[in-house]
Amino acid sequence: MSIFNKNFIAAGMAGVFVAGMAASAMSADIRVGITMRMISENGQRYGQMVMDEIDMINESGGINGNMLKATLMNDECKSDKGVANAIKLINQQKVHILIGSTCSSVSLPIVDITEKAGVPQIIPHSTNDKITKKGSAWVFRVPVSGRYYAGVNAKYVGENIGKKIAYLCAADAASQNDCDAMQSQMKSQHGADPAYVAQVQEKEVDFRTHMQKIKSAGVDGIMIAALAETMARALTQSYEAGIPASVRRIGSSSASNSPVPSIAGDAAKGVFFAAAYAAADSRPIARLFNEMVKKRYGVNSPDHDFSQAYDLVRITEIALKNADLKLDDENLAADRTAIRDAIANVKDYNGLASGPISFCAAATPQCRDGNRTAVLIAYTKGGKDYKTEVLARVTMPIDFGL
Amino acid sequence: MTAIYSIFGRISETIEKLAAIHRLLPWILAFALLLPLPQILSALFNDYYIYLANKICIFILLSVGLNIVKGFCGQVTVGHVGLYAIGAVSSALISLHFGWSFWLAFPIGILAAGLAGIVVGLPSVRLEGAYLALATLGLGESVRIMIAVTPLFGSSTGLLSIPAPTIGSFTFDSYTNYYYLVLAAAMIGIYLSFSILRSATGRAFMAVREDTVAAAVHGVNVTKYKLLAFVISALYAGAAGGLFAHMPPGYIHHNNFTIIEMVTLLLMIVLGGIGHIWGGIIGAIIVTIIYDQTLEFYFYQPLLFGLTMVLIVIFMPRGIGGMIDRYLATKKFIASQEEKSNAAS
Amino acid sequence: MPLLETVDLSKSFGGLRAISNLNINIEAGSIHGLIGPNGSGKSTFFNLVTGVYQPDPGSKIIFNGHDITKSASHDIGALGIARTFQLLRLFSEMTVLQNLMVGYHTHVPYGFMSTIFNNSAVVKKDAETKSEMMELLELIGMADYADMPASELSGGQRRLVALGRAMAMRPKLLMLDEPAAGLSPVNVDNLLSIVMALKQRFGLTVLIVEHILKVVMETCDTVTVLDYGEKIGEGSPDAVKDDHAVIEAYLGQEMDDDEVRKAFNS
Amino acid sequence: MDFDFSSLFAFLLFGVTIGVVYGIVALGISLIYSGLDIVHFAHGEIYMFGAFFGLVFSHTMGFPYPVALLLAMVCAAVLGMGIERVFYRRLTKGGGGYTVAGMGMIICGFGMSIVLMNIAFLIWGAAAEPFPVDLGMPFQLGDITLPKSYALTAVVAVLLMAALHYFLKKTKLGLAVRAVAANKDIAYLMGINVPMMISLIFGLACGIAAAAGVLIGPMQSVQVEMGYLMLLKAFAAAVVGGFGSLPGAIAGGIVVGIAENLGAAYISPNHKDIYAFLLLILVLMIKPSGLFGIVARVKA
Repeated sequence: MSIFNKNFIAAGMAGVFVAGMAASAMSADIRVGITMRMISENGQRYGQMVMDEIDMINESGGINGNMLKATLMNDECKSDKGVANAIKLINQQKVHILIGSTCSSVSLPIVDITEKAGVPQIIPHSTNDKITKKGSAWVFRVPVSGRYYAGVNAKYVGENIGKKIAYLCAADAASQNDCDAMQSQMKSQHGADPAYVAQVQEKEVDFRTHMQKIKSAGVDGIMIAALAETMARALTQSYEAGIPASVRRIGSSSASNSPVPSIAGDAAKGVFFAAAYAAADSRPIARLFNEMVKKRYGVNSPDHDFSQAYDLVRITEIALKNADLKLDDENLAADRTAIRDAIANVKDYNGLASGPISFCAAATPQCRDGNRTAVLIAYTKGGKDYKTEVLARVTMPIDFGL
Repeated sequence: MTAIYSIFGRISETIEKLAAIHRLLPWILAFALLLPLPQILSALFNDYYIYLANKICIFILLSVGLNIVKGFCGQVTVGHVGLYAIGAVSSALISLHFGWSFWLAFPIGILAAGLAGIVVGLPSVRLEGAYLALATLGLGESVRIMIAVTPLFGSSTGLLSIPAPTIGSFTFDSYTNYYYLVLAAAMIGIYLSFSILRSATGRAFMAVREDTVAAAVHGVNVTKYKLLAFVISALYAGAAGGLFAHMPPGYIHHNNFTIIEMVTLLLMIVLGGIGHIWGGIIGAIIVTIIYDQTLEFYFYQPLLFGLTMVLIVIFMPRGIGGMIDRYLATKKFIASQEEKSNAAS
Repeated sequence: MPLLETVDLSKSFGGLRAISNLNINIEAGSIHGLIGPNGSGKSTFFNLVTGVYQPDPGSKIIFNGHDITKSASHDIGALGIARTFQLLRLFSEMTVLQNLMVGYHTHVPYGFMSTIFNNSAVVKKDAETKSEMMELLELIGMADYADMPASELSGGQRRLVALGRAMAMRPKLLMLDEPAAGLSPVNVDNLLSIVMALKQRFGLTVLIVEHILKVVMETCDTVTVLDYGEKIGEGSPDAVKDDHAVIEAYLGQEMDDDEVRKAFNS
Repeated sequence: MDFDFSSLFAFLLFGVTIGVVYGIVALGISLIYSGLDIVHFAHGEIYMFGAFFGLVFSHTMGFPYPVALLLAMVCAAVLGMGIERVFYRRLTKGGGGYTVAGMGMIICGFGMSIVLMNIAFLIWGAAAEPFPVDLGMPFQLGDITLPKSYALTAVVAVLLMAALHYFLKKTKLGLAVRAVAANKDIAYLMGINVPMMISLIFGLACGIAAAAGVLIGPMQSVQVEMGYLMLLKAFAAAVVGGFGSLPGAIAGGIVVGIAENLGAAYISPNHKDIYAFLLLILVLMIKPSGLFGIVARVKA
């Protein structure tokens, strides 16, 4: 099984950027609802990016002459708020499509809401497996599912680092999922049991006890699965505890978020992780994107949550263009169905994501986890002006991890 | 302002008149009046407000319960969300793992919360004021952490797909249908709180709040009533938790039970009137509505809430309920004085 | 047989002995006075009898044939001992009527469960209690203030409410802790006549702690004098008045007979 | 896991070093409690503000670390005094003197904590800020590496406690503070400026909290949400050491720190935060005067 086929994709996106057709005679608004976690600075930027991109679509004439009307709401990564937002957007704003959410624990209940209401939901950031395993026909995931990340990570770790791995897992949905999947992948791919496992609070600040134990366990690598700031603290403390750099630090997918290198500083050097997008990507579209994010939001190397937010808007744009929309009150349900089917028809979208994104009609994870390409990235330099390198790029088999 | 006051005065007079005919009459009437609310809301606004009505009913259960232990019995507890969480998780677990129906899981969840209420209440036997606040804060937060780190209780992903209650072929799976359930629960909860608080039990609670020594000397078993208040409020919290867990989309997560939720609850009873029989109800309705209306100011909203709380405690310690009471009492007093002077002249 | 009997009653706070080996018998139907200078242990005695403090080992308190030495306050209250407090300790946020209804607590004819399952009976019985309490308020002349919060009453009215609250317990023994403190002479007379009326009507036994000696001398059948937690004299008011030890303890030695007489009658 | 003494020693050391920080925050909480009868539920946010002040002074303005520490303490003290003066004083006076039964003050403290947290959020945002301070190479104790920042924390904690002790026991102002703590009415009659002393107590306590914030910055980075958990741990520390006792606060902090580290090491790492709460509840239930029994008065 050669999953390391290193297919560097350099396809342009010119077609995607072509402006929409001339405005049709009758124009109405396509309503877009967005609920995202906007309590962190980057969280706010992701939301802003979605809004900005939608504005730009409108400025260039909208979609088939129809303007997009977006409503952005904050769910603070709390499921009850996310649910309230989704219901409000669906019933009050009568949105045609719902974008959200950032956190897996918020996306999970919203899947049920959109399924019942019959509203297409497209997920920008959540990686938890269960989101698509629920079997809703209305949900689409732009990021890479956690199951793929684990496979890539485990393969690389087992072959290049070693089999004695310690795990520190934070108690948020994405990290927990990454951590569990990684452990089961290490078991199934390499027959390796974890050398040390500890679950810590979502915002744990003191890891020294764990680090001391890991140090005396003499491991080959440490997997730290946590949200960015927690991970950064753990990384710093792993060096403070005197665990040498020869023990590789493996991050969960949130390691790509910029707070990790900027808070951890030198401790971020050598950390590697799987993500959907590498800022070190050499494709022209990636270079352009990096430039744009830097200019607009002042972020040096955008993490994959930026690229996913961007890809999401582009995919939505394509789908909305292809959908036959009436955009009046009587046809709301029909329009929603049309948009859903149009998203399901998006095939081989080549954007910022490291591989093509394709959806299909069946309500299965195979169809709805559209992005299967993970890229392995390592930090070569920490601090505010961090640098990354791409170790490998892998497209996983569609059934992997099910 | 006076208009609002007099409306409340009118309402309370009408209620008293109705209650004179039959004590359940006002309740039945209120229930009948509130029953078509989803249809009205749907027609006037949209279905989102039905969801909000559901939320309000659940919050009423929570804040009425909290008001009993805190406002009436004077026990400073800040662990109420922990009990709410216990009710939610146990009810959800029973229907998820054993496949039992809501009608079995829900009472068991309430009972579990009630038992936990005894545990939370035990410190109150020895501790008062700030110490009790610390102990209950610790207990409440421990519950949340236990849920957050135990895979059985949902851990990081939360508990998914908790089934909606059914009666025969009727399923409470839409917010309109679920509203009938939570409305009934909230009405029963309010009714029970009224009967408890207006009986000897309620007077004993207040006596314990005012002066434990004097209460004991006058025959009130202080320990028993403190524990009773905790257990009653825990039962309320458990009921609210169970209803929250089974409410569509049937999902609970440990971050629904944080200190922020506790502060919101506190705001409800403080705003509504701590120790006022209507306090929890008024507070739950107003806070939920204001909360929804200020959603757009998400960065300033918590600031607004915190500041409101501080200012109310300082300038309006009896809350809205207390203000209305004072107005009604003044009016009554003026009327009686006028009567007297009329009789004299 | 005395209604209340204490045997070797002692209480120490740390090293300080507030009450030591006190033997007091209070006969049923009597009015018993308890006097003594400040810090002589009068209030401590009250607190021991009503279970607010636990007495030292070896003490014994017997009320109406029951050993109540280790009983909890609320049980003692249920047996029929009612008391007032020096600082009143009214339930100030509650109305006057509610204060009295708390006093009636031990006689409430329904349990907690019936408040939930049989509310109509509760409402009916509460209405009965209410009218009973209103009668009591009439007796003490506070019926007009029934719905007023206790915190808004004047000092004299508050004393009456405290008395009413104690009477609502339907006690056998009523213990009054300085009932006349801070009252004007007119109010004192009023209060005493109310107490006497209540005693007659309900067949009470009354124990009074009082600083105003006139009150004690005029109303009591028996007077016990305490000093430093010990009994230094007991007998009829007249006997006590002439007891030299009492006068010394109470007033110091330098007073002549005239001054003593003045002090006891003013 | 095999038992070895080197690890045990390491866990104890970790417990002590983090426990001292709990202790410093608890010191302020105890000071406010013994002086004003207030349990200050917004103290965690003062600590967080202190950390941000330190960050601003040391990184944005470029002051040396010790200077930034002092400046942050002063700023937090001023902030604390302002809050006390504007909000709490009305409440404590309205409640009849400075003894408050609790409810209003506790709710007000909660509200204040939300307010402060969101003000900080609006100023500095939610992202964690790194607070790197170069103190040189870490100490090497056999197998254990101990960064100097931890040692510095312990030193500052001891210094703070000693200074506070000296201030309260040996200076005239300290005597006035103690008089106010003992009885406000009598202190007032003796000609002590009670309101000013109360401001002083509050300011001192807030300054101390800020010191803890600046000290922990380099270890854990600075974040808007850092106050809440610290507050809970500091409460546990204060209660374990005996609420209102100053040496007890530091000792209690160390006990809490050791308990949670040993618990995480030998019982279950998942429940690390619960151990502090368990200790808090156990102590409250069994011996509310604290483990060391230093405190004479327990006010319930």
